[in-house]
Amino acid sequence: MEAGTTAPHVGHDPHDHIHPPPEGFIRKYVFSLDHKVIAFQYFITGLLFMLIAGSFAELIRLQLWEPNGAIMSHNAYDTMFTIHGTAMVWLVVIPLVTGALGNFVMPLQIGARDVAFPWLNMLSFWILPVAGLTLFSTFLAGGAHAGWTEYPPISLADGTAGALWCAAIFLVGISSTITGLNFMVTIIKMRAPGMTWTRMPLFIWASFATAFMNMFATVALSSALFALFLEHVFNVPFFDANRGGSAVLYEHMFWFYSHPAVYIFILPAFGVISEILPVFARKPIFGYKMIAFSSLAIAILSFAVWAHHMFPSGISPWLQLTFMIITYAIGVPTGIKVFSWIATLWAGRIHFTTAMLYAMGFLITFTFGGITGIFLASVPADFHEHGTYFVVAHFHYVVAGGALMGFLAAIPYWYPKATGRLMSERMGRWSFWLFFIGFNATFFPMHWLGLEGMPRRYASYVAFATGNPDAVFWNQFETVFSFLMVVSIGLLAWNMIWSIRHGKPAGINPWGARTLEWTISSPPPYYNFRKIPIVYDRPYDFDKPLPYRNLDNDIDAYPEPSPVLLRQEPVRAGA
Amino acid sequence: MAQTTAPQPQQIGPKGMGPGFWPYTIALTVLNVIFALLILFAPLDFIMPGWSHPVTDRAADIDGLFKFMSVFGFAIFCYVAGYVAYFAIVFRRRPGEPAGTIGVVVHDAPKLEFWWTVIPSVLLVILTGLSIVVWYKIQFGTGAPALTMEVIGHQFYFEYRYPGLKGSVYSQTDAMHLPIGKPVRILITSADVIHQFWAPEIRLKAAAVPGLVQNLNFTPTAPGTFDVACSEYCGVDHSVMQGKLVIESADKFEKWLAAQKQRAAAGAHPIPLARGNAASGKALFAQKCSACHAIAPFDKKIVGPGLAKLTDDPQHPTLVTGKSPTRDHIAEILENGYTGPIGAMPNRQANGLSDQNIADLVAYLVSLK
Amino acid sequence: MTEAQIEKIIALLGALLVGVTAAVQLRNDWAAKGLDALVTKVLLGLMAVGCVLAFLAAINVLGVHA
Amino acid sequence: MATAVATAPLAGHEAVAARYLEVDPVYAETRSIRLLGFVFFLLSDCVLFGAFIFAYVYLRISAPTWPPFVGNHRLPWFDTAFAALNSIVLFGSGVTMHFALENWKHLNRQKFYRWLIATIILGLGFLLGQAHEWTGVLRGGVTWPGSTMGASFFTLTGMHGFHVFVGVCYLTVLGLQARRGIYTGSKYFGLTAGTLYWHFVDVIWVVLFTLFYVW
Repeated sequence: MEAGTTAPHVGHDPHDHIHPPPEGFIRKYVFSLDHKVIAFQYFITGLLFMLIAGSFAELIRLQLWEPNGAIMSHNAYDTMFTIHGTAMVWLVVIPLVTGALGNFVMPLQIGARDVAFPWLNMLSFWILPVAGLTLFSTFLAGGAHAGWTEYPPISLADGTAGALWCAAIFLVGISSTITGLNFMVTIIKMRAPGMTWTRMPLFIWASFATAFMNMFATVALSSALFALFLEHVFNVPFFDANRGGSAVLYEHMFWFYSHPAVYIFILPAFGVISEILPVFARKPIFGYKMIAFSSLAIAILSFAVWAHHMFPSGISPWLQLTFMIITYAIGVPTGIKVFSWIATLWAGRIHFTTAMLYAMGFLITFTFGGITGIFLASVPADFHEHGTYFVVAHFHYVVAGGALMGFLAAIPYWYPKATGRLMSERMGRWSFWLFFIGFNATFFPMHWLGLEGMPRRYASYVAFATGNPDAVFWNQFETVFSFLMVVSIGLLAWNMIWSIRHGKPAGINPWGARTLEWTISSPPPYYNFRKIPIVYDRPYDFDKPLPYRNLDNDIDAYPEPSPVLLRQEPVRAGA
Repeated sequence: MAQTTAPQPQQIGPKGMGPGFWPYTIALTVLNVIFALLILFAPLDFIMPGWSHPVTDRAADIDGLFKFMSVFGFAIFCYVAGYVAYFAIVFRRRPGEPAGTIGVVVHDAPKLEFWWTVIPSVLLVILTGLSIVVWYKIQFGTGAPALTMEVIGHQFYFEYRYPGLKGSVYSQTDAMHLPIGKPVRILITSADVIHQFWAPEIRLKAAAVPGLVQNLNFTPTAPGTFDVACSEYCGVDHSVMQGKLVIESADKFEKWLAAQKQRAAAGAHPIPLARGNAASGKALFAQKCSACHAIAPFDKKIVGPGLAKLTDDPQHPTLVTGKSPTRDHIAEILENGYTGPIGAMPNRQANGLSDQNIADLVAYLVSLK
Repeated sequence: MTEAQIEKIIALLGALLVGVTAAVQLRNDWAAKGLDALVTKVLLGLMAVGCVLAFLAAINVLGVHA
Repeated sequence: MATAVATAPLAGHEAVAARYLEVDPVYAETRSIRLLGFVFFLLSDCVLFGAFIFAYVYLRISAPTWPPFVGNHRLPWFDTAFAALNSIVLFGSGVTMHFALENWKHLNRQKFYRWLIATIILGLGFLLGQAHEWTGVLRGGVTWPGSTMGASFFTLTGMHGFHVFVGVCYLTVLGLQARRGIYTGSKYFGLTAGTLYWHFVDVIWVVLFTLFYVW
């Protein structure tokens, strides 16, 4: 009550009411209601799952060292790619981009003290480790084999493991739905006074579109998996052709979620890029409204394109035509975003921080993934490319080169806010280049392997290698370079651990950024904002003073990157 | 609360678009034109050595579409990556620049935005139009088929059925044959799980979905022997679910079909089960059956059920076909294969079993107590 | 009178009563503002439609009648 | 009698609205947040039903005959007459719940409890009716694992029945909470949410009734 009364136009009392931080280890770090702590929980959990799913990826690559399968049985290989895909999609990327990043950044950027329903937020985090354990417990039941899409009827052969798989992903679906709902309400209702829709930072626009999809699409996934679970356990014939069911029905139900899912991955990354580019190019984002509205357009259109995953899978020709056209249409808003980002770079004063390197790497790899998406969206071309390594290459460019790269850009960018220390720029540059080179060298050759005829999910490719002897070379090439990504992620992890103790103190605003989270201390206090700030413009006008009133701290009206950064020195231990 | 005052930042910007912008743009454009000419007029297998030669009329259409898409795709990527790299170099912050400098403040350029929305849209409309043309040809463009054949996916082989041929042709033992110059319709379905029929050289693929018949229509144009692969995950041996496709002249095709008919007519004779040898059956089991079956109780499944105590386990008769598992019944499954609630098993042609092999296996299986 | 006929007559009368009441409530609440009032109006309206459907089913216009 | 409640000159909508908006701004703000969250929850619940309705429509349209054959036996249609009766029970409970909330808003506690109990009884009546309906359907040879018709019918009506059951429990708890004095004349968000949930359950049934009995 005490501080807020002095400020004019603060609005009403609830904004001045600050809860005391919780006491005790359990309330503080385990069952915490604080969005920042929950974000760290998501982050650590996601990274642990990434360790497992990533090591499966390396096992997959090692298996493909020889055409005949170098290290494991076909059965084991099938489990590897199934769990790799499942875990990467639902236990790594979605928790990281919505759970960790969204939870940490979103309430800070809209000037809120927490999300709308902190208790639900805690619940949706704690569902995740349970779901993860359930997923990995499929190994005890013989393993799930049918790929991350888990198409029946083949997935029904997995028995208990398949049912457990459904249960695990059903739980993740519940968790995502709750998060989406929570974020929707938070963004609609809890923005700081004066932050109108067109004054929101672009990350918030992206989070809003993501939350919208999370809330609606994920329930469809849960339904599909519920139906599959019923078929597993109670033999209910939704998908069994012998009793009138249809395997194609599952594909519809599954992709109705899983196409929006790829936008759930990528939109937060779009948001991150839209934040990082203007800060390090030191100029306003180009085409704010176009970027913001194209996020929404993508979110809405993404519900109407799912069947492009099913062109050869048994849908009528007229459906193929319709979905091809809508899929092409979604290329337009995506293109607008990319062009606007490039225009943001034009005539900037570009600082090559680690975050900026990742953001620019994102522009290149994501654009490439988007273009191969155009190839796959065309029905005739898809008839050739479907089910091959071309598809594998495409979605790794979009998910790893897009969503993950965006997330990797976000880590060095918001790390100082989260911990109060800057990460080592030198290690950061190394980890960027290792990742960028390793990533492209691993996935780029997959394009032509796929076009030449290498189908995906093959534990051995003897017949293909007989016809295309260079396939062995390229697979070994990919395997070697895929380990660069491992080194890069390891270095990143080490950088994060090292910098907690040895990183340079970050101060309130090391990057000279202008969104609200950079006006409070690093790490943010429990209540985020002692006084809720008032917003009277967009955060991107570098030539104008900061558009906020009522800030907690004394900060420059024209924030600049800290001198540490301007010299771009390698950060030394103990500095 | 009160923000400390700092001097207003100074904008640093280039004259025009930036040093060397237009020559660079022209260079990118020239690169694009060269690429476009190369890809439109050179054969694809010249650019990509492993690119398989199209052997049907539809495959050629798809390759044409692919070339156009490559031109557009390369152009977009070339400009995006090209300008990212160029701006990164030209507009980098120079060392020693005063602290407060910022880039040029531009929020919008409606004209530019209009064009970069319209041009990609037009490109996409063109690509959609081209795709629709090829799509139409694929779906409706092939005339009345001179040959209609069926492909049935099984775990883990393709079964081919030809009109007038009483038996089937199996992908493990024999190739699929198609005649040159005749419109073909391939009907595709599955007996168990979802498979996908694909030969890279014909470019088209279709999922074999249980309970659903899909079709592919085209006219083969060039001879040769090509790989057929299953491209939808279908189980443990998905990656060895391979076959061969032989495209040959209509005469040769007719000869091949006649030979198949003769072979089918000569088949069908009783198998001498009494002459079975359990010892060679055991060796054969290890070689042909042990990938899917263990010598274990019935419910210890690998792909198929465990086969210990085949004749005295009470679970067997109820779960298989209601018959008590006699020698004849085991032989029948080995001969015809099995498709049902507990899975699917290939038949003798698919497994490559001779009469004597079957007799040996039966002798071995009934000897397991 | 068969069981089905009795059921239909009760359904018919019930549909009239409930449908009319729902419609009246809808009219009364028409001026109410706020998200909850909006959602209530939509849901009440759909429920009135449901009553119409049940009514039509009860007089054998809709549905399959053995 | 029934319509007299809402038209009674207790207070207009404006007065009701003003009571919670102006008395306590903190409550007004948290209420609007919780209300939006609850409406979003109902919307996402729609998607759950929507997915299964899609499955049902897909299976029905792609089936060669409807009702389908199981072996040589063609499954019977569902019994429209009883379903119409049972629907009216559920719709009636929606109206009674509406009256209950209106009475609460207009500070008429006794009538609130009466209408709430009527709602709970009608809800339980609907569940009993569903149990009767299920036995009839099972007797007709339509089983859950037996056919797509049974699969979609039992899954969808089962999900809906579960929602009704949860709703009955929810309303009971709300009644008990109201007795303990948790809600006041200006702070009764729980009751609003319960009413919305109950209306939602009714409306889902409108769709299911149309799909299974009218189509």
